[in-house]
Amino acid sequence: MSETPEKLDDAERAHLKKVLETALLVATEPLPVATLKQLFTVPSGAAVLNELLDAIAHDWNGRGVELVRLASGWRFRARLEMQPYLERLHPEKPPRYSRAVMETLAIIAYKQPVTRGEIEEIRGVTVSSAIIQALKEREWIDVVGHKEVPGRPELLATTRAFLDDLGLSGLSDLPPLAELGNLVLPEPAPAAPASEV
Amino acid sequence: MSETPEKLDDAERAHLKKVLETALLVATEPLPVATLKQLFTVPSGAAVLNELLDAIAHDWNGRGVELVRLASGWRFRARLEMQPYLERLHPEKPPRYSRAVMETLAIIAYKQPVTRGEIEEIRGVTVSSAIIQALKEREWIDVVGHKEVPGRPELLATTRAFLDDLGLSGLSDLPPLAELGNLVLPEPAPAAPASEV
Amino acid sequence: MNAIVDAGAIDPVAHLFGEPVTELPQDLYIPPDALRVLLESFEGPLDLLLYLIRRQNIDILDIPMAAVTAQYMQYVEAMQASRLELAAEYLLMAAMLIEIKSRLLLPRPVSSEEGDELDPRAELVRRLLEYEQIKLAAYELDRLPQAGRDFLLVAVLFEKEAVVRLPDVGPADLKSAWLAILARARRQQHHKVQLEALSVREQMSHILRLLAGGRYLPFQDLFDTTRGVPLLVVTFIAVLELVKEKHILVTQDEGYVPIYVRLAGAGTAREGSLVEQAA
Repeated sequence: MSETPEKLDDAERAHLKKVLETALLVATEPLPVATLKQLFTVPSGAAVLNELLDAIAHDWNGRGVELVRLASGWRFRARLEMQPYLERLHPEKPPRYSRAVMETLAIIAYKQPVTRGEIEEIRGVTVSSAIIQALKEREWIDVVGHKEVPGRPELLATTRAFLDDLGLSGLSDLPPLAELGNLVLPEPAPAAPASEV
Repeated sequence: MSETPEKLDDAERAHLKKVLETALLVATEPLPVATLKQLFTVPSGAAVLNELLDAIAHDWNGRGVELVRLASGWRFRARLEMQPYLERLHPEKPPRYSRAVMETLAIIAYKQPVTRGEIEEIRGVTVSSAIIQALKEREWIDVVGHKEVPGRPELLATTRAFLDDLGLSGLSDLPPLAELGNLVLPEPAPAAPASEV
Repeated sequence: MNAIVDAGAIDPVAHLFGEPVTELPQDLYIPPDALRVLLESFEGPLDLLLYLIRRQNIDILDIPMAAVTAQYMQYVEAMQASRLELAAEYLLMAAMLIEIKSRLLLPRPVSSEEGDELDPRAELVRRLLEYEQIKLAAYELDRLPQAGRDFLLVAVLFEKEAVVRLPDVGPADLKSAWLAILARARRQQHHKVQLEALSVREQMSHILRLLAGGRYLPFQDLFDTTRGVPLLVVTFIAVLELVKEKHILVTQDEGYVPIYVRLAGAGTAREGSLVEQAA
């Protein structure tokens, strides 16, 4: 509070901004103004520093990194729009659906419209609600009706988004089942009753 | 090598520079050009990228942070002159290695690959395990093989991290060894059985 | 020499490190108090020997063995009094110095085939020079700016967790999932997994979607006439299949009036859980 922004000449301003910017670029956590004050032996008021920080943030407009004021202080961070590029440098191993999810999805894809009971009958194990929920949230399956049997179970089918995400123009683009039939041998091990996502 | 810098228009250049700069600012280690290429789906030649990186480095002239080319790639770092300010935020003194550590490191750097026995021969004293361990933990040296002599001692060499941390782009950037002097025998016989460096 | 990290305190002796020792006073006398500090700062017998030679401004190629050995022994004795554990390597050097000196006193043997005389000091000189070279190199290395000590690295945040990655699935994954089901089904013979034309199933889902919400649709509205005869046939089969599975009702009040199609449950007790009409 000892100085006002007007007191700084251009060279002083430039110097303070340079030091502040550098400190924020090398910081591994947000820096509150109280900490940033310690950079300088000649004390600057919080108002002066905040004004300079706003100016630095403004300097970074249009660049891939932005200076933001968080609850715990100021920090530089990459803009969200840079994410697709940056992710290419660190390709994370994409998560995989469990076998239970994949089999459920395959049954819905090939046998639609199908009820949960029918899926269970084919898989030989119960299908957890979490699996159906996950596929619904992904918008890959939805309810296209109800089967007119006791309980009126949901009839599940795949969606257009499912086809789009898998790069298919229609269900007929799926690997044909008729050809698949001859490729398999009975599984040796009993099926695990796993039903988690 | 597929493109020449001239082919890029101003908007393309600005975009590529923005993405490159962002990737380097958020990187936690030096990024080689081969890695930076992966930022873009449209491939750019190494020559183009290097030219853009030089341009980015130039853009940062006069600021508190600089873009440098190290052994394992490009990276942003604070300029040396910023250190007095930054140290005020982190008053704890970073460790300074003892002469014993530095001499051991120098022997490994200049004579690599080298065994601990060979280091001891040059220094004339036993080299403590703690010194070797400290350098390994700093990831400045590692074991690159074993010498085929009794005991198969470890062959030690410096790492890329060592070069990076010292701001060097290669071993040839190390300060040159002082002239060893003319290893002639003191008085009459000229042919010394001395090993040369 | 056991310390990995220097305390950082700068005492005068530390200036030895890498700096020309010849700048020190020429006299040989070192006060005993200073000697203790001095010994702490030596990296070993080579270091001490090098110091003695440089300090006396002796040409390293012409070491007066008697004088140097005598001085060296003085230091070693002082060291033994205070830091015995350090002394072994120094004593070894002392032995070497005395050996060299004694060999110099003896008649010189002809040692190599060419008849060259080897000076016993040659190996010592080589080691001293090599050590001095490394000592200087270590000093130069230490003067290089070090990451973390002399400069800091830029570390801008990249909030990767902002976007949740969903698993990627391809047609091949569906295929292998289906193969797994099939393999199990073969083992459990009571399951009959039928192979049917997919396009019929697709149309069945499509028709159910069109009828979702309990709408009545004219029969002909189920058919997309723009996509060829095969699709019309498949759609018709799908309608028959849906009727057979009691999913839909197809009604016609009398002959030659429009046929209407609706969901089997529609119009009776419909819950609100039916999906809305989606495009």
